[in-house]
Amino acid sequence: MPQNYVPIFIFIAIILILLPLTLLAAKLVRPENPSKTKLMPYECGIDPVSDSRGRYTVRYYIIAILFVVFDVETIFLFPWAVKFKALGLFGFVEILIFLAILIAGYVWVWKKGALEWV
Amino acid sequence: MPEETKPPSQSSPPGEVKPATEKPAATPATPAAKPAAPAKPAAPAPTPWDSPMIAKLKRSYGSGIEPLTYLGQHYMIVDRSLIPEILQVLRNEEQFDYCVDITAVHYPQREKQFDVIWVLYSFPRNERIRVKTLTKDGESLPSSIPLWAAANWLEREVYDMFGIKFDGHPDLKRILLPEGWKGYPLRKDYGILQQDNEWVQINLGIESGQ
Amino acid sequence: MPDPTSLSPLDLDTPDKTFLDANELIINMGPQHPATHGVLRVILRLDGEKVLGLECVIGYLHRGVEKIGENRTYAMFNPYVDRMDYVAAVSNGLGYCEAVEKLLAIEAPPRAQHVRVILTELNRLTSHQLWLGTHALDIGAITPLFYTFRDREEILKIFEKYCGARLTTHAFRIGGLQYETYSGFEREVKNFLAFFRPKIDEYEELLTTNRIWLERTRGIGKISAEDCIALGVTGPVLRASGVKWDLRKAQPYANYKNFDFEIPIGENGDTYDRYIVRMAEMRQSVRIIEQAVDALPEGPIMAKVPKVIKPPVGEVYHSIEAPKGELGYFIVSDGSTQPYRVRVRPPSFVNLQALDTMCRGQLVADVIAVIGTLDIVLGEVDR
Amino acid sequence: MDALLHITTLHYLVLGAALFLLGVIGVLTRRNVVIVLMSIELILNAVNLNLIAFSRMWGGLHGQIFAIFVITDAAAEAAVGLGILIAFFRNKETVNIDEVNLLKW
Amino acid sequence: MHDLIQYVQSYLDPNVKVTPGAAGNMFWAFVYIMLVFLGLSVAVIAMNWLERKILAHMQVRLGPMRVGPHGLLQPIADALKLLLKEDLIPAGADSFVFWFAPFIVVLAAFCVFVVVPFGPQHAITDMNIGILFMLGVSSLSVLGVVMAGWASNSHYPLIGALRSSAQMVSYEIAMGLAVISAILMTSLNATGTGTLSMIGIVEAQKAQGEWFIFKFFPLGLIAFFIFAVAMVAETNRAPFDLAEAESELTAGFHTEYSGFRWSLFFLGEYTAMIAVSSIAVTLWLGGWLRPFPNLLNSPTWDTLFSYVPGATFLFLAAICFYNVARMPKHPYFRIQTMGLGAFGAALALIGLILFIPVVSVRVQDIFWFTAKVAGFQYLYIWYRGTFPRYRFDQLMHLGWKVLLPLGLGVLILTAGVGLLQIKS
Amino acid sequence: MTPVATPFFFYLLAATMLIGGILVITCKNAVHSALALIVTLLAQANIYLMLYAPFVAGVQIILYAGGIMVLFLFVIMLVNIDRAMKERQFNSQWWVGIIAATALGGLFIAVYTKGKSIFPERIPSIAEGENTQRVATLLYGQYMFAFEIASLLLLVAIIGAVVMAKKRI
Repeated sequence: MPQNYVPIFIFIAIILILLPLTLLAAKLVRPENPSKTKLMPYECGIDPVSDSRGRYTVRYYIIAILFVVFDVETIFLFPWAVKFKALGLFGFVEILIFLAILIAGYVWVWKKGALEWV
Repeated sequence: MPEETKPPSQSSPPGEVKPATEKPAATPATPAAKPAAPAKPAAPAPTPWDSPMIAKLKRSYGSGIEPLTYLGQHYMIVDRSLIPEILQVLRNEEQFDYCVDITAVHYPQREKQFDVIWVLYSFPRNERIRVKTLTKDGESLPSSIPLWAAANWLEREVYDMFGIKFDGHPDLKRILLPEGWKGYPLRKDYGILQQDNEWVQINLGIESGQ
Repeated sequence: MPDPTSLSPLDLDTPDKTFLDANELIINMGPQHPATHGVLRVILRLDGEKVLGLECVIGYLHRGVEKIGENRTYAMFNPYVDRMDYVAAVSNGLGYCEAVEKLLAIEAPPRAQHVRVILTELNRLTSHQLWLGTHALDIGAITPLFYTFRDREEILKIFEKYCGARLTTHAFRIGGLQYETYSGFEREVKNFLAFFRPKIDEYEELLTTNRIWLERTRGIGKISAEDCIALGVTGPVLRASGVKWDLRKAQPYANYKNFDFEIPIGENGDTYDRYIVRMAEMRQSVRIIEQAVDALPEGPIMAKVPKVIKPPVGEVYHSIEAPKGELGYFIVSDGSTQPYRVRVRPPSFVNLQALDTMCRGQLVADVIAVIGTLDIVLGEVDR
Repeated sequence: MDALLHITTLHYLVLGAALFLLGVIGVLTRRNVVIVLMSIELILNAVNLNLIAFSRMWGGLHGQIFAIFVITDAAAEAAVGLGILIAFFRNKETVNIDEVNLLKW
Repeated sequence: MHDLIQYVQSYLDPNVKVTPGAAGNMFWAFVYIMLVFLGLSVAVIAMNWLERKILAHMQVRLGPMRVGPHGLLQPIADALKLLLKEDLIPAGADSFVFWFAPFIVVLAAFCVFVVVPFGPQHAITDMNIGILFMLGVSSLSVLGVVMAGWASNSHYPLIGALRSSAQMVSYEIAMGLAVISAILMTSLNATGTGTLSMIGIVEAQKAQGEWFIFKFFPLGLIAFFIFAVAMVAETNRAPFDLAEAESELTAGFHTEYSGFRWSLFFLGEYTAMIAVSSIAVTLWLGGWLRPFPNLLNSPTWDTLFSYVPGATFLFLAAICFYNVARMPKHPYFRIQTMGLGAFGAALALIGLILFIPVVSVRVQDIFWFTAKVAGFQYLYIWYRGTFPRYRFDQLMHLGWKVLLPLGLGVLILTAGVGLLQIKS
Repeated sequence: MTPVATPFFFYLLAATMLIGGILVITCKNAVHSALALIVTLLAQANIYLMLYAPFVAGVQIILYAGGIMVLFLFVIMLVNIDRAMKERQFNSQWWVGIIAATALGGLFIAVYTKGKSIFPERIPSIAEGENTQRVATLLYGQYMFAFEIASLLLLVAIIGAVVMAKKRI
């Protein structure tokens, strides 16, 4: 491992040791007497009607897709930005084409109303 | 019977209470208040009310309506059978576009036990009237939701408190009291103490909460 | 007028059936929820975040006020009415006292009327302040709450000095007032008005032109004047829809006809207009109080009322313009010392009925804003 | 022992192969489509690992460029694959791959 | 042992201008890690207290006053309370994921600080992909949020989790675009090669003689503005605090969390706030550079600015002493008065130490960096005191339809202007 | 930039990856699988760091762990996995799969034992500090067309995914 990345591991290791330790310390001092009512999920004072998992709107998924695609786009822009001056006009045009294609997709998505929340 | 109909006092043994608690609504109990006697015309009495509108209504419905004024407030007692038509006319032709309130009063001694009262207001005329009708226990009235959307909850409350049913109401169920409540509390013969005691016995497992 | 069939209840038994088509979701909000202003329970049927319909479940605070009224004498029931809309207790008392006075065919003396107007309008200010604070809090602005509470305190101090209570004041008696005003009452009220006038600007400065506030309230929870009238909605909500109707002007009671004030109205009937209307109402209230204090007449504070109040047989309906809308009392007397029937026509109860109409097609977050803008008090809804 | 302590390209390749096999097993045996898709991600990652290892071995960066394109591809594949899965789930209300037996639904 | 001494010495040499990580100096890396932990804990505790106090004073109230003088010990009391609170895992919850989710959030928020440059050599490590690492690691907290919401097995947390994760990912794009336009500016130098390293970015600002917020005015400012909005949204703070919109979804994704486990989310949130502020400071506000490094660059100004850290602490101490004088003289308040006095004395001592030239030269970078970050923290509190909350669709609208096109536009314009500059 | 403790980190990360991979394909609960996959991906990012490919490592963290896995988690939340958990986990042809995988594994072993000699044992030194910059030069120079086509791929992905997921389009 190149040496300047090693501190990351030290860092993570310290957190992964410290956090469970504090949780353990908390476990030693805190009271623990759960009851059925206490363990019930919060539903504004009413007994929960149904299992909560798995019936949410698909719009969240569309947001996630758009995010992933545009994330890829930003990732591609990073090396260009770093090399911006050296790549010069040629690189700029290249990026413009790249962005133009993606912006076409963005406009299509906008037009189709996938960006509308409701 | 009279012993059972009395609201149980603190000392009354549970055994005596039981039969009453089974049907609290049906027992013709004597309420704490004095019986409503329509007697003693002491001070100002209602005077007949006359206006162009009343004249028009009188022409169509004749003796079915009895318009009166009391303390400057107008109201009309309408025959039960004329209620749907009268309300319709008031709403559509006489511009009473705002249903202020729907309520009822219980007179257990009468044969027609309930007064049902519509308080109406007209924005264009700036006039407030009351429409009153007498109805028997168990008899249902037409719902006025098609005329005034506001009637929805008001009718539900009347049903909740008096047990008067409204035909054509889309969702006639209790509104303020929980589903499955026994009896209709604003009836004069409603035994609140029996009800309370029963609840205490069932839910707390003790003889009496009083 | 809304289609009556659209008010049909939600079919709560079959949530699964609809899941695949439209991602319908039933969400229960309340009774223990920070934004339902007490113990209102709202069952929302959602498509994603869009409200398809909702059903209010009320009654968690039901205390049977009307039944209590039947078992108390007229004077004994007076303190109970304060407990309905505890935010505007003075208005409740005014309505009740005036209704019984009407039944007795008496009238409170002018000085009493003036003090009543002053206190009622002060109470309207407290009610609107509380509304503003909680409404803004619902929309996420936490600071106005503290500003309004700071200023509300000054009014409550006046109440406390006058009748010893801050919230459930029991300030009025049938036939007039129990207490003469304390010395310095006029001065203190005037001082308060001078202090309060810039405060309204301060509230408005935080919100009225705030971009986020505008986005959150403009066009939200719209209700047309026709729908308002059909649903019996009154008060600022009705006025925000453009209906210039205020009982203080339409059917004046308690000396209001002698005061000069305007009825602020809105145009669009949305949450923002209701906000603007209430803010303007606060300014009008300040105006009324000022006139009333300036013209406070000398004289008795109690009309001739028998020791034992026994109204003649008959029934009367009297209503006043409470901060939330038309507050009506329907009292039936059988000639005894106790009312045979007391019916309260609470503005919040009837206004709450419009929630479904106002929320359809809006988002979940708007339901909160709309509940806030309706300015309901569950104590009054459930009685 | 020295072979174990001296990390060479082969070590990375073996790791990649193991990961690839895990992915293949997942794709071929699991019924849950979501997990099948995740196994495909494992396979892609195994490939990436090889590419990077070779890139390091030859001292060029072409392997890294390929890895970036593979990751791009993985993003596109996940987006469309999961989109199909959602459409499928909406119609069949299941995520079992055994039920995917119609071209049109 | 000798090695250790050498290790220690190697870094104390004032000529060393490299971070311990890059130098391979694991001892000093460890010391720095510990210092970062300590500093972050103090910062979070201070944030907790300051947020309440500042918010309270904005809202015409006093805030905590009971625990310690002016509530100074309130955060500690809170921590104790949370430690002693019952910690429930709701029935039906996925206990492993429930247990693990807060870790992800805390880890993601903390790991960012591995590359935060407090000074030219005051960073745990410097890496070639610094900003990429920061963005990547901070985006991992989305996973923790989603998992916390899912594991709770309850409606409100799940909706809260979906909402806040959708919000976080939406603003990440705009954030990335704004970052790229800053990176682009770093490449406008003699070699034509920019950098992703955090230290390199600040050095580039130093070399180009202006903070990137002022570069290509107003393009740098707009990019900074986009980032500043996105970072508030990213950390789920007002006016974008939908995730924990109290009035709508009670507490969002951590509704079911209680006790110490909940406090981990709290810790993560505040650390993330500091982390994104650090990114903003590094990219646009010149990192550790003191104000006007180029306009006022005579040695006199240098010495003058080197007094500012000490003076600041002395000023804080003076506030403390003033309040000691204002404390009620009743014996009941004696301990509180003494405590406040001691706190002031400690601040004054720190201030005096900071006046020593040797110390001040080494520390003033850290001071300026921290001061800039603290300014952002104040903004966070101010937003919370002023703004109503956005609605979810408005938030999405802002992210996808306003900030994203704006970010793209700014990026392309910056590139265009940069090209013109190269040509001329 | 000198490497330190390479075998230790390699075995640590390799073990993490393999355990993660095994958990991905064996967990009943898809969320647990996703969690395991995230751990695998992060460990792999660190392996990229070891191989002096920091830019790819960054891409791996941002895109894979922070992007694609969020997508997976969202989908898991949208589809009801509780039922899938109660059902049989492996399909009816699982033994075919195992056999195929074993055969493939055998093939790999054969290739590696045979081809060990063709791998040169040299460790070239790449200036790690210039990694991103060099990637940029290659990406926008030699791989220009691939780069532009990648944007087309993304365009297709957006359109395809939105069409698939959105019902009323």
